[in-house]
Amino acid sequence: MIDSIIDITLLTFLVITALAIIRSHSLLAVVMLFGIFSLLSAGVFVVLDAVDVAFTEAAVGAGISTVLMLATLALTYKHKEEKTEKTPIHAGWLPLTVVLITGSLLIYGTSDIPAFGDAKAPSQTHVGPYYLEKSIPETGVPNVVTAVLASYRGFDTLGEVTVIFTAGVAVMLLIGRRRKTKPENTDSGDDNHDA
Amino acid sequence: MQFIIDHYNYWLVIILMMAGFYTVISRSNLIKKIAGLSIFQVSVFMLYISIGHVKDGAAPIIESDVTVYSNPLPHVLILTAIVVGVATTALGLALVVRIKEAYGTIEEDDIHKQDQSL
Amino acid sequence: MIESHLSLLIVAIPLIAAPVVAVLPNGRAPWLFSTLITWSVFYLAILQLTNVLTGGVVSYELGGWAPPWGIEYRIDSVNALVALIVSGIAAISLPYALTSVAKEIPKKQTSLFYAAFLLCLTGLLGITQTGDIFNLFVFLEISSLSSYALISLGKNRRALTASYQYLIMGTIGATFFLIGVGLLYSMTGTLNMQDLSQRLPEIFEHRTIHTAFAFIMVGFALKLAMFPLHLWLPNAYTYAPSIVTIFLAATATKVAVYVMIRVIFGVFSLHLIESTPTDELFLLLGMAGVIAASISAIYQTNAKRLFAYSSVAQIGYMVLGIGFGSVLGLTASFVHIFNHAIMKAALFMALGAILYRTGSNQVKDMRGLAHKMPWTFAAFVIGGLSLIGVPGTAGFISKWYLVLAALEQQSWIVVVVILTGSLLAVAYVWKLVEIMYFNSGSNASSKTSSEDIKEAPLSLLLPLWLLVIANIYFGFDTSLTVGIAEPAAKMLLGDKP
Amino acid sequence: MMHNLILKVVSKFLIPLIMLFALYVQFHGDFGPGGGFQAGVIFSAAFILYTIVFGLDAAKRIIPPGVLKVLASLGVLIYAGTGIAGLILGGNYLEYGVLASNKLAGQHIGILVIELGVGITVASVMMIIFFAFAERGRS
Amino acid sequence: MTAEWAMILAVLIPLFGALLIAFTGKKPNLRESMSLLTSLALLTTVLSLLPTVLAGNQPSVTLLDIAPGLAIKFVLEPLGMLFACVAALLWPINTLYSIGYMRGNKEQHQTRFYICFAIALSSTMGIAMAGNLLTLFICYEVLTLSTYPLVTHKGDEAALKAGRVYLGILLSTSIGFLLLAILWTWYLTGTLDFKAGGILDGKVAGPELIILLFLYMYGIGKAALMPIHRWLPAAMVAPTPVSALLHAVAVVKAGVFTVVKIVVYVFGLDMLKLSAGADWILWLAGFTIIVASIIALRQDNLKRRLAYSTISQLSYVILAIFILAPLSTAAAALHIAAHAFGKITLFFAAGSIYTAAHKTNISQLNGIGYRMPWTMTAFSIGAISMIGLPPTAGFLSKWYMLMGAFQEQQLFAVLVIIASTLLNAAYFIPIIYAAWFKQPEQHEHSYGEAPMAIVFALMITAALTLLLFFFPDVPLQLATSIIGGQP
Repeated sequence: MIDSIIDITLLTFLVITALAIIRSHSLLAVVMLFGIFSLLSAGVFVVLDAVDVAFTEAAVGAGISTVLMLATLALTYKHKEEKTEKTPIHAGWLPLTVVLITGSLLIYGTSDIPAFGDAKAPSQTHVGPYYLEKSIPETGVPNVVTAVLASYRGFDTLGEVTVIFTAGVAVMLLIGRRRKTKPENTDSGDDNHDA
Repeated sequence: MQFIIDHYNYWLVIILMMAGFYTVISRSNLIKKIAGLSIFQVSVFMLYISIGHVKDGAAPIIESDVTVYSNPLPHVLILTAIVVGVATTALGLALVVRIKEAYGTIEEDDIHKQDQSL
Repeated sequence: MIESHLSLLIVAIPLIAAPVVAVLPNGRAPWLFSTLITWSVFYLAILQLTNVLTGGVVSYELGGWAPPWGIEYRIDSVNALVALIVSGIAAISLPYALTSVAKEIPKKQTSLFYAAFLLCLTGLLGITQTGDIFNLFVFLEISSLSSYALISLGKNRRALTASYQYLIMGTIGATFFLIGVGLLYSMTGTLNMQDLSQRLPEIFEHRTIHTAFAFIMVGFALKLAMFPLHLWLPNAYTYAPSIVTIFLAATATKVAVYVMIRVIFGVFSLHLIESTPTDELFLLLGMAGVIAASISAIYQTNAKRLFAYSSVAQIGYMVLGIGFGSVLGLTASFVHIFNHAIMKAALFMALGAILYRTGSNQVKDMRGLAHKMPWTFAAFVIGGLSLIGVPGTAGFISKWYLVLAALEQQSWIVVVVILTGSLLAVAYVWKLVEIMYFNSGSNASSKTSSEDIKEAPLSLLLPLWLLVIANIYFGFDTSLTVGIAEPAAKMLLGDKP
Repeated sequence: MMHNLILKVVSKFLIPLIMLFALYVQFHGDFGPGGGFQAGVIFSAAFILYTIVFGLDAAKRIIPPGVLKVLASLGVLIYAGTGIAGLILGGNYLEYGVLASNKLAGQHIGILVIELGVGITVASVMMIIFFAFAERGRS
Repeated sequence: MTAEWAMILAVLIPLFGALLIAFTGKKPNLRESMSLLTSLALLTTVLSLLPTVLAGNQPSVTLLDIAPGLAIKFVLEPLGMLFACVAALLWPINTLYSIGYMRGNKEQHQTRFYICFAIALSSTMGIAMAGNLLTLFICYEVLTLSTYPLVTHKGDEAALKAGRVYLGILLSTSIGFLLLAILWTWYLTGTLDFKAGGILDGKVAGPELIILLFLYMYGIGKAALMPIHRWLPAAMVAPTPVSALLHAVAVVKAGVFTVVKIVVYVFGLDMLKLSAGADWILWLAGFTIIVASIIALRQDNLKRRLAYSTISQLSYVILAIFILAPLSTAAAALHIAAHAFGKITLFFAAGSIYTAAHKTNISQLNGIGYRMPWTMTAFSIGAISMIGLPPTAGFLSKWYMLMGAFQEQQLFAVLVIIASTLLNAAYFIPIIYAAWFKQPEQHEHSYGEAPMAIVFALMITAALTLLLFFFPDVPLQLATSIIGGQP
């Protein structure tokens, strides 16, 4: 019970933060709020017994991502100029409708999903329990998450490392060395944008 | 009432998702788009973790005196997904920096104007 | 040893090669190394296909853990064929790359460029090979991230915005896919496609399943630029470096189509499609895509963008094939996946050669090129004819099966749309052919009127012509395309006629 | 900021601790939360802190970007290589059981090694990215 | 050499010739002789096949199977033999003529010209010997594409426009209609092979039949049935040898040939006769004949008048075939040959006038007969054949047509033939009259006959037009054996 109360509180704070992010025009505030958002979600993960995830989210979301965003802000705005976003010119109703449709579809979709925390849900009875039982005898690793991550689904993790490596390569390609001469746009400049 | 207890978590998570999704597709500022994208993803992670949650379950680290654990699989998937997320964010931000250098702005509308005026 | 681990090696080899290439010194070494890699992968892919055709479905347990607990590679004739296409295109575009990249990519970046290229290949092959739906997501992201980087390397600054746009769209798509997978997991508790397909039927009525299906479909519709979610594609293809456009246009969208087919028929089933209005929707969007994209192709002033729109139209044909949900329809889709890969690769190679010589892909700058670059021009014409679907070319075979599938369903409107699409293709292909063929109005803008434009170098012409010949060859010998596609389609539909 | 003595002293004092913690997370992943990825992030965090306090050049003197690139590749290769080792020893790809005489020991070795690979790649890539952004900042 | 090999050679020789021409492109004399040699080689090959077919057997060869039941396949039956002979016979003559013409007018890109010409001939052979609809369709499209560079030979704005019309109509009709019709046929019958008595017999009826027939008739744009005839006048921008190719040797002939072939071997005369779903084409053909003739009447440009004459002459063939009588079918086949000889003569003459006297309009031809006696004699013969008077080939085919029409009591057809004959006379006689009996204007620059090659070529074709009248046995036998022997 106490869990779910904390859970609700955290989620409510998250919603507030998210709305604040949408509303605020100061990018600095947006980035800071984003950091808070990540920390809060890490909290949610803890409440939902996902300690590893919480740990990672805290380190990555609140840590790396936020730092990177701050760095980008520093790079894209001059030192003194106040970092605010412009309000988009195009009408806001289209995105809103898209979001509302998607959201309602999700609500509809989750309306007969197994109850939250239900121990008899298929997800808890099919593959999951196997790991809990077999982790120790088969891999000897008490932290089942590590066991699955590194061994049962080790190939996913290899993929994950490759993704990180790809990101490294990509960033080196993009902003790896000193600023080059501005790219010219002689060729194919005047294209019409009809779809 | 029971229905609400069973689903409130999903609903709140969905609201979060949509908040992020909305930020991505409605904003003009490239950095804020990225932030929205991350929020969208993190909320989806919460969806997974909620699916894996078992009532009064413990973190899936085997100990002698615990019987009920939460499902470890979603945790694993999300660990991977988080990494993918940060990778995307880094790449996106790098692109933003380059766009700023090339266009002198990071507002989508202004960029569009420049491309049209060519 | 090779034999038993074939399916894995096809992905592992480029994966391991990528970090090696990344640390190689800039210059020719990275190119040479990656060329060898892609060729060996291509060879393995051929081996794999023959194995599957003779020995039937191959299952490989990664980490030695039996599915559904471990990740499984599950190879049947369908993904064996797609793997062949992807690796084949990679193998043929790398020889082309040497010259083209040297011109379009700064020398300092070559090693990283080829690393990214190999990573993209790894991702696409991983998607193709895997039988685990979350593993699919991971490799999807590998291919996506690398292609964002590759596209952003275009000379024009708009390559950056194109890449950013693609990044946003692609990530949204991937996240939608993730949501769908999560919902599926919540209902079934498994991620293995085989396992899913067995556990899904009894819970088809659940709203959650329908929603999951919808999200996965939308996610991949974004990835394969299915009309009307195609807006990222034209910019991406137009401003990416030639070699990247060649590779992505020929492979990326194809793999996405494959995944869509796999998910629809391999994970869910025809039953779900027919119980929902999905098939009608696919036919509708397919037709809309063919017509709308073809028409906007006609009005493009940039040849690359023109063919980008044509790609969207061609994807429409594949979607139509899916929409029929019949053996003939799927056969048509598979055949077109293959044929479109070789024809689009050829066309973009021709454009790449022109860009190499004239420094422009603007239509107006191509006036009279036929007389300066006759071989490139000839290749271009044949590729264009294949795109139109003129008999004697691979494109004709695709059209043949598509129309047959439509006739089978007695859906005349689709027949009309397909043929109209061909006619529109005549319009936009011939628009270019004319301007290149007729020297009239020697007021041709600066670049091409200058006399110093020579025929493209052999290193560009050879791969180009190899593909052109393939286009003609597969217009007559369909034992590889149809011969594989038809049984594959039957298998996916559970021998449903 | 470069002349803020307290900061320097504190961080001089702090950074080793953070790195120690990183190592702990790296190798304690089997028993508690954590593992290669988190460790890598923390390790890089330590370095980022160092960079912020002592400046980019100082940081680069300790780990030149070239080295980072090699390390990033190395991590992936360690991981993928473990898989190949599995192949050579007659198992499937990434099948750790065959790495040692008995299955459990093999699993232990395997997990340890690949977690190391993860840690190295993550740490070095994070630093690469941060350096890239910082580098862009000057000039 | 077996008949099968001869058939394959008939397709390959022109292609090989094209290569030779390409390699010898730098030396005009060598190039032209190559082209001439190739054409003669082809002629001998085709003629070597004649006895086999006259003996009543139909050699067939399958090159490759594209898909189960879908093959690239050649079968040589009498009708195809006739067409092949006509084309192969006229090519050398046309080449001879081209040499004179292209040199006489100092045309550009002659190598390309001869290469495309050879490829066109190769695909024509393919059409003539096609064993199924697919093969025919492929060759049909190759013919269209290979003639495009010929039509746009001049490469100026006008040529570009003409090329657009030419390709636009031919390609879009063939892809939009013909391909669909073929696919439909495949879907209905599961085969595309040409079979005596038709493959669609009993497979299709009622409105479906009419739609299918429509698709075929308008899918074959080369038959220039109104209103999709516009490409033919448009293509007049091309040099005269090309016009000859289009009008006599290959293109339009391929069109009507395909029509006849499809009616006889895909639908089957009997089925069409029973299900009166084909009458509307009879009317359409009649309409085309009359209207085209009337338009021709009002053209002053000689080549344009000839072009419209061709349109009406083509519809003769369609009319004849859709009378659906054995006799008229034979007449249709015969008319393909007859018209070919006559029309090529006329175009050669027109070209010869243009080359020698640089005249293009009929109003300028007064008294030209004395300046260019050979040319104008040939012209007159051709014209008479067009009108259908003895002693020319045209009479023969028209005669059989009429008989067939009477046999079937197709009064409409009879009327159309008679009326059009008068119209033909109305637009040809004046030319002949002006040429021979009117006085030339004064103060006119003097000119004589056209170059030797040209005159020689057109004399041969004129002679052929006459010969066909006196010795009709071989073509007649071929024509009649299409519909099973009876006269």
